[in-house]
Amino acid sequence: RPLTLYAASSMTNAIEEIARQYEARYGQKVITSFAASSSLARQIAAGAPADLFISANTRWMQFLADKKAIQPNTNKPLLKNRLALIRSEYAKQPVSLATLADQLGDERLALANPDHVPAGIYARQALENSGQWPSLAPHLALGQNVRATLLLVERGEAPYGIVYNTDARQSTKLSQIELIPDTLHEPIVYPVALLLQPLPEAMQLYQFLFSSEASAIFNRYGFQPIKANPSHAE
Amino acid sequence: MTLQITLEKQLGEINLDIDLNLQETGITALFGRSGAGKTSIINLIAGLEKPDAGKILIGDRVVFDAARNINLPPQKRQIGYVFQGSRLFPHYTVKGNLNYGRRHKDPESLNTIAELLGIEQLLHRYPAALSGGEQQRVAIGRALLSNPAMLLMDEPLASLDEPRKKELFPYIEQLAKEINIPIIYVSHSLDELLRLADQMVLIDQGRVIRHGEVADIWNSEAMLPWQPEQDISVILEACIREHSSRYSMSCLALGDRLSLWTPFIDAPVASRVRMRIHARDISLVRQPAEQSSIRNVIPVSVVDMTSTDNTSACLITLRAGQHILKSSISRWAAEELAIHPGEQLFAQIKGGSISRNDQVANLQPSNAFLIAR
Amino acid sequence: MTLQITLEKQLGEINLDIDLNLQETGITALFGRSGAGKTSIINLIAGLEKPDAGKILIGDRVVFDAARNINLPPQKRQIGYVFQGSRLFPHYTVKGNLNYGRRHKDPESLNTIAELLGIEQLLHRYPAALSGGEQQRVAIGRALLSNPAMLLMDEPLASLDEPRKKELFPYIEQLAKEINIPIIYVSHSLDELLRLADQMVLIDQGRVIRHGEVADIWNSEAMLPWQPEQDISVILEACIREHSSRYSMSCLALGDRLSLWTPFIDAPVASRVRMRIHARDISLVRQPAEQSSIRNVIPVSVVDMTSTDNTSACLITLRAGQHILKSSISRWAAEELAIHPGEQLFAQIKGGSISRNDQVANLQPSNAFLIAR
Amino acid sequence: MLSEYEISALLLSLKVSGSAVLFSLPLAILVAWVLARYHFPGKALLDSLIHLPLVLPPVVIGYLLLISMGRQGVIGSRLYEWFGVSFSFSWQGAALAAAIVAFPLMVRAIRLSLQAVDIKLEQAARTLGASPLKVFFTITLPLTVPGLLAGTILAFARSLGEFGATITFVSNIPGETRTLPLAMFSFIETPGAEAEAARLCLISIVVALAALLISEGLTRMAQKRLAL
Amino acid sequence: MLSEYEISALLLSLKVSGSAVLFSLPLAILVAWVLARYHFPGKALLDSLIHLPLVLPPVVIGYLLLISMGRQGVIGSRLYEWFGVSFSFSWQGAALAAAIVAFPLMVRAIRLSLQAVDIKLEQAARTLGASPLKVFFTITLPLTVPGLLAGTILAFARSLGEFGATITFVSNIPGETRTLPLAMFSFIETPGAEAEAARLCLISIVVALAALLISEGLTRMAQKRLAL
Ligand SMILES: Nc1ncnc2c1ncn2[C@@H]1O[C@H](COP(=O)(O)OP(=O)(O)OP(=O)(O)O)[C@@H](O)[C@H]1O
Ligand SMILES: Nc1ncnc2c1ncn2[C@@H]1O[C@H](COP(=O)(O)OP(=O)(O)OP(=O)(O)O)[C@@H](O)[C@H]1O
Ligand code: MOO
Ligand SMILES: [Mg+2]
Ligand SMILES: [Mg+2]
Repeated sequence: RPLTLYAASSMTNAIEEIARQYEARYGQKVITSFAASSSLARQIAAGAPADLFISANTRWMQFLADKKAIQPNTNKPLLKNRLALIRSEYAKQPVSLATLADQLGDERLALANPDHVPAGIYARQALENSGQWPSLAPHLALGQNVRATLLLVERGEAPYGIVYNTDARQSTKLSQIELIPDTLHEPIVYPVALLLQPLPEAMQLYQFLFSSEASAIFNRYGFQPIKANPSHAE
Repeated sequence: MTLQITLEKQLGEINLDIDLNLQETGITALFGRSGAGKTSIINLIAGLEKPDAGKILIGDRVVFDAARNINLPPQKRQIGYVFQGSRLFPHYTVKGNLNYGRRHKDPESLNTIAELLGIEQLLHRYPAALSGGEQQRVAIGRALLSNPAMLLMDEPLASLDEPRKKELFPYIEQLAKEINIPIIYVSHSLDELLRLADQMVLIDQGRVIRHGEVADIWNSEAMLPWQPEQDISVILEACIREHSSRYSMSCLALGDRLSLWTPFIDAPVASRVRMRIHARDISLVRQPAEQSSIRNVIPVSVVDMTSTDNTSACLITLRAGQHILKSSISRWAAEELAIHPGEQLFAQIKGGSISRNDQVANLQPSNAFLIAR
Repeated sequence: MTLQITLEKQLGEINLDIDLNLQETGITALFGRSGAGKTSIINLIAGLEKPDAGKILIGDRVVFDAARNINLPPQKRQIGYVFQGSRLFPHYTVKGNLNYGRRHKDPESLNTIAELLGIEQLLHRYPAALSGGEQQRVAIGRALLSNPAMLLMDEPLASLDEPRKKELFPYIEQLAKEINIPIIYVSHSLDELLRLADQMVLIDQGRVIRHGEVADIWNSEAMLPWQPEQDISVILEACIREHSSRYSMSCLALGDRLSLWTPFIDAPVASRVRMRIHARDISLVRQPAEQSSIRNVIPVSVVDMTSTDNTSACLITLRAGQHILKSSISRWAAEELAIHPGEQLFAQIKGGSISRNDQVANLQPSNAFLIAR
Repeated sequence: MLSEYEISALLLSLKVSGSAVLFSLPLAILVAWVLARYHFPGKALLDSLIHLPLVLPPVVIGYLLLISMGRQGVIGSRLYEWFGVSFSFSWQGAALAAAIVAFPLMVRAIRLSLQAVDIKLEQAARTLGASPLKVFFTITLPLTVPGLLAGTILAFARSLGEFGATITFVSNIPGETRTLPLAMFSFIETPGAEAEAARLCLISIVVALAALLISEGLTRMAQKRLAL
Repeated sequence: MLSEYEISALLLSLKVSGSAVLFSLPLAILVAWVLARYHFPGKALLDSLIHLPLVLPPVVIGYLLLISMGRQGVIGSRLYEWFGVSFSFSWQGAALAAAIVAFPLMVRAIRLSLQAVDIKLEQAARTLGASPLKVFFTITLPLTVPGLLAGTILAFARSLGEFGATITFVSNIPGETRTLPLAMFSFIETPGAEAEAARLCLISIVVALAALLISEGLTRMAQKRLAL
């Protein structure tokens, strides 16, 4: 049977490309399934037939580790990402994190839901650490995921938003993308892990994810691959 | 009030082609077989259907004119319509139904009509809690209270069973007496026709066959198809000469010295009544029997006689004064008595055989009476 | 085949409490007012409703017994049921409907029944394309073809208009003649009763009032409420003495030397027929008129006379041979003739006034004839 | 018993679903009427269009709403310019999304009920002098009440459960657009918050059951009244 | 004209929705029958329970399905143990999700239609010797055809659009569970892929329209045949 890779939906494009590369290289089919990290994690806990899982945050990976649904020693950070403050085409004034609260006025700041969406959780940390959270909190529009949040800004519903840099870079409808200093929040880490009973070839794909070929692709989509030595993961 | 109708309409295979000019008040019966087009005609008058061509005038109001592209909607035609089923509104009380078509909801006219129709006790019930006959009376009241210039009734009794019909009959008779707007009454019941109608229009295959006084049309050959052999009858119209209160009988004047005794008719002397006499109820004798229970023995002359070979009956047309009578006797008797046209005989008409049912509406515009029952 | 019914059932306000023992083949009429419980009784027999208590035996099969907790479902009772509306299955053709209840679908019996009912031409149509009368004939055929041990018919003609009724009548008469299973026929029409039934059961308020021969019950006072004053009649059962082919008449033997001439009856000499004679069609004389069109002048003795004050009529009960007749004459005539009980008179009965409609089913088990029309 | 958070979500859900149903009812009646009574070219197409919200995933509907009715949307921008009306991030937007998603169910139920109204009663009313409008409001509509109730409750239930279109169109704003399903979603997405999600789920179910039972009762009353 | 990807999603959607409808039809008929013909204590509750999938957000339904019918689920594990049947992450699971979400719509339409069948015809069939089962299959069911068609098509349309329960229950696996809405979602999630999403949206609409039009035609045929 082919390999099955579950990945957070914010990685769709990059993972698809890497899967195709892998197929070409090793002649083995890879099935990819994209959904919210939460859905995927719950499905894996319920016995989903996946071999590898890439989560958009460490929380859901930890959830699986607690349930003993992954091989703990294969749980490695794969990528890092950055947050970006974005401005809609429809918003005239350039914006910066420092002046965000003032510039917002009656408008709303689009944010992924900080209750559960990783991007939202990181964004809240950044805003708290920059001291703006209290004044911004009543002016938020919360998306169910990063993509929905980006959409709100793209359509001009909200003039500004905070999303992953990777998503922001793929959009053509933004007039400004300003990276938020990664000192303001925990590192944004995408961990990967093998599940309990993967196909033998799963390790090969696991290692391929850390290869320079894959890194190049990740880079192209704005992710920052973490150079770890996957061979340690036995 | 006149009603002028010139209409054409294709109804499935039947082509309705009507040219009618009703000058009359009172009840005009539309009579004809099932499928003749009766309902269609009154639907066209009411505006519920649209003619293909033609013109409809009610009084001097043009309600439809194909040439001038006039087609008043039903609610502008001021026509009351009592449908075959009662079509009461199930979500209104009787009172609500009665009030539906009224502009001025004064209580007097409501009470008058409710009394006329015997529905005073029912005003606060819902239609579902009424019997079929009560429903139909409410429907009539509802139509009347909408203050129509003309009333259309489409077999208002047809959906009712026999006892229910009997119950409703008097109300309609009463109605015709007290309401003075023209009524068009659709029916294919001979009984209703005789008791209610002043004028009649005979419809067949979408065309008007006859139109005129009920008695004239009844006694014409156009009505023969509706009168089975054993049911042939004539309609007499005559004035009441005297009453015998002792025997509960009344005497009709058929001619100067010709009288016909009938069960008591509750109408003043001199009023004109209509009466149906079945051919089978008239027997013929050369000499009156001396002591007979038959009250009416009238000298008549034979006008005509017809018989068909494979039946036992022979139909004799007789003249009594200005009136025509018909007698159905056996061929055997006809031969034995050697009856021939021109001959003078005596007709025996059983007084009791003129049933109350056969005494029908007064024809005078005065609307002076109606048989009580 | 016998049918024994002992039943109790509460129906709204009416308590159905029936104890019936039908021994007969032929048609038994259940007769009574609307709401008397007729439909309920046959629904209980068919198993469509469940009695509160009691027992039903068809032949020797117990189909219901409250005490022994037996309650056969309708499909096990082998009872054919013709409903008031035809209840044809709209998604089957006529043939499909006819075949629905058959186990052995042999074409012969289908064709026989289809011919009997005149529906051979309709086999491939759907019910929606049939007239009301045709639908009802198919429904009858369908019930017959399910090979029932007994046939129930609930006012099979009631939903039809007059011409449709006329069309269906002969088929049902034919049926009673050719099918030899017992038929229970619900009706509140006097006409149907007279023409079709051998036995009758009079139901009122959920109880059996009378049960027996049609003629016996008809002539009893139990039937008076159904006979309006002008419609009082007696039923005679008599044998045919001779025919006159020349005059298309038949002679009935009322007694040794007593004869009654009627329009031709299409049945062999000596067969027994039933005949309805209206009281209004009998007049009385002391001496027969010499030259009269009335064929039947019969010596009678006065048995009884009744009259009410506010009507003109007087009802005289007469004896002619073993037969009882009734005559309705005016009070005036009765007084003038000074009629009193015990007296000998002559009754004049117009031959032509005994309409064909009034000559009804043969009563002999031989089922030898039925009036053709 | 209920936390403030739950009460807020519940009240909002009731407001959103209630308005969705109330405001779409007149249009649903109109559309159902047209479909029930008239034949015209393109009728099948209109009928199908009305069913579209049933066929499309709610997220797509939310997306389409955003494009058309959003602040920069084709229609939404005009509405804002001309009338100052904006659905953005407001409970009205949530109601709009709910109304659209529930619309086909509402129309279908009302249409069936309208088709069952006896046209003969309407004709009778016309001959009694009633204008078509009076006929509609005094005869047709009252006789459609059972269908209206059924359609309304069906639509209400569907609105209560609406999630995808709402969150996509008007996002998740506490007190403004965070209805029961959106609150539920947040908990489901949070590891270990199953209990809170279950509580909200239960609240939803109780509300829906209550609504269904009430409508059953009302329908039975209406039918009894009409003796149908 | 259509890409391989689109064709695969389309065929899968048809397979999933088709099976969902076909397999839930008998149960829907049974439930509709019980609701239409019997009165029993708790009937209102059963009726309400059947409406639940309408009220709950699909994501919640998917979550409940995962918990109960997943391979580790209360019911799912038994099913797998005893019959070797598993809904997990297979198109059968997607069909199950679709069936559950569409069930209330199907039951409602069939129930209405069953209520309209004249019990007198069934009585007539009984007196002709037909067992209750024969009556049901030869009289009741054929006369319910218009309602069955309506219910089926409504359920099919709803199944076609099902997203939340599916992705939560059986994930988003190409060729196995990635139906049209899930494929659409993937594109919507991908920045700049609006055109592809729109194409899929159009395909969905065309399929649904076709299904609706076909059912209209069939219904009209059935009604004509029955002369209703
Ligand atoms: N809309 C229509 N389309 C086609 N045929 C029609 C239409 N309306 C009526 N007809 C036909 O026209 C004829 C006349 O119908 P109508 O109802 O006027 O008859 P009627 O005289 O009232 O009969 P009845 O006494 O049975 O009520 C019938 O043959 C009927 O089938
Ligand atoms: N299920 C029932 N519940 C309550 N009352 C009933 C029920 N069925 C019949 N009845 C009542 O029982 C009485 C007898 O009804 P049934 O239908 O047997 O009368 P019927 O003699 O057939 O009358 P018709 O000649 O009008 O057909 C009526 O008063 C009716 O209202
Ligand atoms: O892909 Mo995520 O887990 O919704 O940001
Ligand atoms: Mg008519
Ligand atoms: Mg009955």
